[in-house]
Amino acid sequence: MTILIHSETKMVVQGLGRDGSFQASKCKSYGTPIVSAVHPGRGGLYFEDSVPIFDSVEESVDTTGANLGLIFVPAPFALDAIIEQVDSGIENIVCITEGIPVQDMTKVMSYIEGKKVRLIGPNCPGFICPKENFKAGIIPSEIVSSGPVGVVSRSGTLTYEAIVQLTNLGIGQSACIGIGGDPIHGTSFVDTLRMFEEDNDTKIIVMIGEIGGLREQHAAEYIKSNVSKPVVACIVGQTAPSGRRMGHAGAIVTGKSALAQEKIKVLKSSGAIIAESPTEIGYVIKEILK
Amino acid sequence: MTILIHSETKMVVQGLGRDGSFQASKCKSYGTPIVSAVHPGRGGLYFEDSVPIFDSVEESVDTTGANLGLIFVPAPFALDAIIEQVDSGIENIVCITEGIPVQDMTKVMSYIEGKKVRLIGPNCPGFICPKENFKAGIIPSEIVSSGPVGVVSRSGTLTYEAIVQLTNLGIGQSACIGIGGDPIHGTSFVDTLRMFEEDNDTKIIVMIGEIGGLREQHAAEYIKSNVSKPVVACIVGQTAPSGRRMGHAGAIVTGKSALAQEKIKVLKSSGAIIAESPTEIGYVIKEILK
Amino acid sequence: MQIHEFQAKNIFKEYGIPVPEGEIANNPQEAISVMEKLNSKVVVKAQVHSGGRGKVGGVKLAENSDDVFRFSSEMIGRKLVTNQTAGNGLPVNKVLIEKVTEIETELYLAVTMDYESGSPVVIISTEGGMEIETIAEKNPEKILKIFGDPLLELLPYKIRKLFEKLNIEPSLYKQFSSIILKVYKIFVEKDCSLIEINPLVISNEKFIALDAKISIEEDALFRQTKIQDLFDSTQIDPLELEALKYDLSYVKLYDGDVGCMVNGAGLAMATMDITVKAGTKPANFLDVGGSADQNKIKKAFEIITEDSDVKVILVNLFGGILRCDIAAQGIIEALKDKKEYPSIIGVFRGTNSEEAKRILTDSKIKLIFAEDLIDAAKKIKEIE
Amino acid sequence: MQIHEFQAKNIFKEYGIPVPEGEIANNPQEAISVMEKLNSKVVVKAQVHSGGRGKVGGVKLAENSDDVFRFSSEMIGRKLVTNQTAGNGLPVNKVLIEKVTEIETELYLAVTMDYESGSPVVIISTEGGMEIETIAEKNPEKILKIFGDPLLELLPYKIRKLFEKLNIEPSLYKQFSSIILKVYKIFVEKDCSLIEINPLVISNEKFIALDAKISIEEDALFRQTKIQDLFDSTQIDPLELEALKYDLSYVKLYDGDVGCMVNGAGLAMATMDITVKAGTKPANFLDVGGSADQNKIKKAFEIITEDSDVKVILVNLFGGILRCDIAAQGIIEALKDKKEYPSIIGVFRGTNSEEAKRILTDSKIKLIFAEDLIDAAKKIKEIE
Repeated sequence: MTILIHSETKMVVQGLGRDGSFQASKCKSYGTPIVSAVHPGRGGLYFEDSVPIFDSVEESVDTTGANLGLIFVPAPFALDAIIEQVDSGIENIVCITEGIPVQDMTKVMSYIEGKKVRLIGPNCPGFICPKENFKAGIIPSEIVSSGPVGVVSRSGTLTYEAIVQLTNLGIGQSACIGIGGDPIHGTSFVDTLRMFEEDNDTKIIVMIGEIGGLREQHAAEYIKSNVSKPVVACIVGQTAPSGRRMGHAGAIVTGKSALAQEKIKVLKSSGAIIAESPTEIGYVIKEILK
Repeated sequence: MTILIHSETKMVVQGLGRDGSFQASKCKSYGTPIVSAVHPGRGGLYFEDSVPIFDSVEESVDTTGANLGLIFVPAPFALDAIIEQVDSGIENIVCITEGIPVQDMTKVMSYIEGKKVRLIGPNCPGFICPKENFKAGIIPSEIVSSGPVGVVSRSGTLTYEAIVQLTNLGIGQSACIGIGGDPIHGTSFVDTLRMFEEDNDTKIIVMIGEIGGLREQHAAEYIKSNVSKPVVACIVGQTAPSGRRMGHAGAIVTGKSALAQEKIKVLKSSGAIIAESPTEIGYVIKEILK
Repeated sequence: MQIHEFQAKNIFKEYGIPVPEGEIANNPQEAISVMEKLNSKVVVKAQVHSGGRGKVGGVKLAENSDDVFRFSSEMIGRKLVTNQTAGNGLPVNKVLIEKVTEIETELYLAVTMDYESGSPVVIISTEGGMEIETIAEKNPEKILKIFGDPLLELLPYKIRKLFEKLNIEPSLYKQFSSIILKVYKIFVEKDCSLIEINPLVISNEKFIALDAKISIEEDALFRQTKIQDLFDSTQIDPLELEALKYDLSYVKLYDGDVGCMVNGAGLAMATMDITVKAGTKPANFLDVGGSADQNKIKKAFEIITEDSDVKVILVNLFGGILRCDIAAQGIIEALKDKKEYPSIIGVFRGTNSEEAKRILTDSKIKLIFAEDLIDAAKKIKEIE
Repeated sequence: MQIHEFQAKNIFKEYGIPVPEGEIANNPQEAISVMEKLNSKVVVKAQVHSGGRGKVGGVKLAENSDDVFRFSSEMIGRKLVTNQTAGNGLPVNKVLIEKVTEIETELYLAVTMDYESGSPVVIISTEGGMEIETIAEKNPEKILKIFGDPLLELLPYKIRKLFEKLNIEPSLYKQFSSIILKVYKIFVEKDCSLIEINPLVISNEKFIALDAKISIEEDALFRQTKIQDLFDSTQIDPLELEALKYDLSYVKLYDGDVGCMVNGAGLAMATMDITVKAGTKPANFLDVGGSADQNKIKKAFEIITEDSDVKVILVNLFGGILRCDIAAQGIIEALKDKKEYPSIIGVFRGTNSEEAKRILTDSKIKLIFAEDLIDAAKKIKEIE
């Protein structure tokens, strides 16, 4: 088993709207053990004729033993959903939802501080473990393949870009995880690096960062003293102007340290191998694996 | 060393108003190591010519290494003071203040949950350890004497009543602690029983409870399965009418379990020895010690 | 601190919680005008700080203006004695005149502080209109609860869970959730100790708060300045009112005759217990507090002596910050101009207690000293 | 979302934060009436969504009505270009006329979200009137910070600590603390991303907010309905405004000529980077989002083609929920009635990408396909 899951991991999907249903279906057909879904008002019904739907997470956990939650509920209700999952004892929560108000996320983060719970996201594509055919999120399973590379990224489609390159070059992935584009978020680069470092299936790590914040700097510090495996890092947004938000709420240059160049510099000095552009990630990895 | 203190315990007193100054002075003359005081606007001055006063708890901790806080600030500012102490890393906090709004206390309790901090009170007389000449609070040192009895109570003057009886009968105390009369409070009977059970200097425990809440019930459960030392328990408020608050915000009969008789019943069945009235505590203890 | 139903309903309106149309009336004439304005059958509700009004004629249905005149005449100016009032009942100074509401479903809704969890708790029951204590005893399974978190707003998922157990038309969820959130908000923002809506009814697919009870936590009144103005001194025993002014913790007990004056709540309770052990009954609980001065002691002692029920006075002071000699001066002051007063038994211990005894002995006050509470109990018995 | 200074000051007033006496004027005549009403020398302040107005004539002191007429005439109807505006500057539609304030002390005060700690942070500096970036560079030690807690109100002890470092008259503490608490309250209650008062001045022993800037977090606008009404579309680039309507994440860049249309923010940034690597410059950032439909793609493509700076268009789509064939239809729709348009390079991968290529090939649109971003970069070079 690779990171984040174990043989007893059972997923509950919360929020069966258009995207939620579509993506849950994809996760299920990929092989993910979805034991239940939660959608208020649809309790008693079944998702795809086989997965029981509950009105509340608590009922779902009590009845099906779900221990990993995947959240698709719209932004205005996301704080409620995340805390409902925390209060119900879910230990790993993946929140795909985009556009959650920052203050809601600061409350969530303060609330879970000290509690035994891991939040991935929000505004992220979730994660996928090809070897175990386990997918909690929206990363297209068609592009992944099983292998030694752990991929972590702040972005969604950009991650796919990297995965496609790897797969096309015949290089598989141990796990791919998107930690999300919001400035206030759960699992960090550092958390993921730690997991990949400890994971036997992962031999090499790809980290795709971007402008804004200090996440990459924290990662660099961690890599320097704690990561023995090779890390290939790439930072996008080198051409983004200062003070304008590049889509992701977290992708905004607000000071020197938020610049791509600055991040590349510290990552380089931490021992990470820099891929100048995401288009080069595959080739850099191939070179290392030679 | 008995409960709550160790050889490196250093006290900071916060709030040098009329009562705070008076009581801090009493603690000091009793022998308590008061290393600093906090009173905004008086930073740089000295309390009783020797104890440095700081404007903030943080400065006080940084400069003097204080690790036990005694709070006398008025109720409207008590939440602020307690959290200031918590944020400054004080590990044991005694809050004497009476009349703190319940909602402020619920916030404080939620805030410290999971943090490495112990709060005693509020609305309590604090504690005194006769053998170590250590007093953090307002229990008159004139009435205590060193010996084998650990005293814990929800009340102030009633505790003194019990202490005087013991001292007059030649029976000393290992420590006396008042956990306070408010319904939302820090250290509980159970916490104190645990400390007394673990403390070598304590041979016998006196527990003075009152009407209202379920604290004595929790204590009874704990006594039953975890306390090997004799516990002499007394409950006051047997004659209090239902629905009226007897001074202490927590001393109000709101249901059957809040009644004195009910509490006496469960304590009795837990193995505690019941003193029918606080006036009998001394004699009951004397009998046991024979 | 309690406030009146109409005041609570005004707060409800401010927060957008639906209440029946209505207005307050200070006399029967006003009651008639309100009824005319409402142009409907009305309910006349006596405004006193007590529940259980319905059973004792404090709530009446008026079909016409004759009714409304008669009922409000009967209520205003009288005292209402309910199963919740102590002593001689509470005076009715105003009546609330409200449009009659058709009731489809009755619920009980309350928010209070749960001391065990340290969180506000929302309590709901489908047995609206009944007293919650009765439901708790007979149908405890019909009482549903959700707990707030002191550091977070009340989360919708908890309200949804509650709603699902109530068997109410799903289309009413939005209204329901909005009312719960608003009641909870009032509870938090106004530092309440209790908000009770009994019954909360459904009428023509709309939730309406038919009754409203709000109690504010005394310790938080300092920051609830608007609520302070709603204080109605007529709803409080005059002696308790006097005690309140002097920040004395005093509770009048209506079936005893031993007046107690003590410092410290625990010791005060113990003192009451002792009087009962002595075969008598306490006339009050009175805690003068940890650091009472001479004036406060004087006032406290006056309150006890003014209570005509009191036949014996038991003073039990344990000097700490409070100095016994100062307290003795306060007692002497209180009795200065009194020719007659009940027998007094005094226990003085701690700071300056000897001095206190000397001062009292030197004064001409008749006071029997006791060594401690046991001794005091003995001496009470001797007197009675 | 930004709002105007006068709107921010209205919110300040609502919360009890002192601001100079003043009123808004839509034309020079109104400006004169306001000055007459204020009966004082005034400051005329151009209302645009930008700081740095003072240095470019957007803030002027008027001694008399001639001045006020002249200054407001000069400002209203013109565009103001500051060091913070992009493109051709921002139109001035209103001026704020305020009584002149005597300044004793100038402070800088801001509340914003600190992403590192995940808490709101209060920033203060004694270097009021200067831009915070400049202070941060030259005198970082003069910037003081305290952090809030997302689950608690801002605690007084933190404000006290801040105040003690400022060397301000202790008698002003109460005012200071009240202003900090109120600004913090606005920040929390209005879901702000930034509140800036620069300068916050002391004048005759009173704190006054001379300037006011409030930005609201876009993601929270759905629950800030009152703030939504303050939106001023004239202060936004027309293309960005158009994008906003269709919920497209679009940023106009003023020095490039390669229009980019991408799905996903990270991939969009990478696409921009690639255009630079190819020796050109992006004309925009544009993320159509994860699940754009045909209409949204059409609109996005129209926005790019409407930008006269754009010489080449680079489309980079990675089909997921988004289907490439649907996107292709959107592009075709957008170009349907256009005779001339820039060269287009298209990278289509993922869901239904082959179908997309077929559809586009079948259409009469001139579009060069590229295999991936590297290939696309090569082809951009070839074109330019």
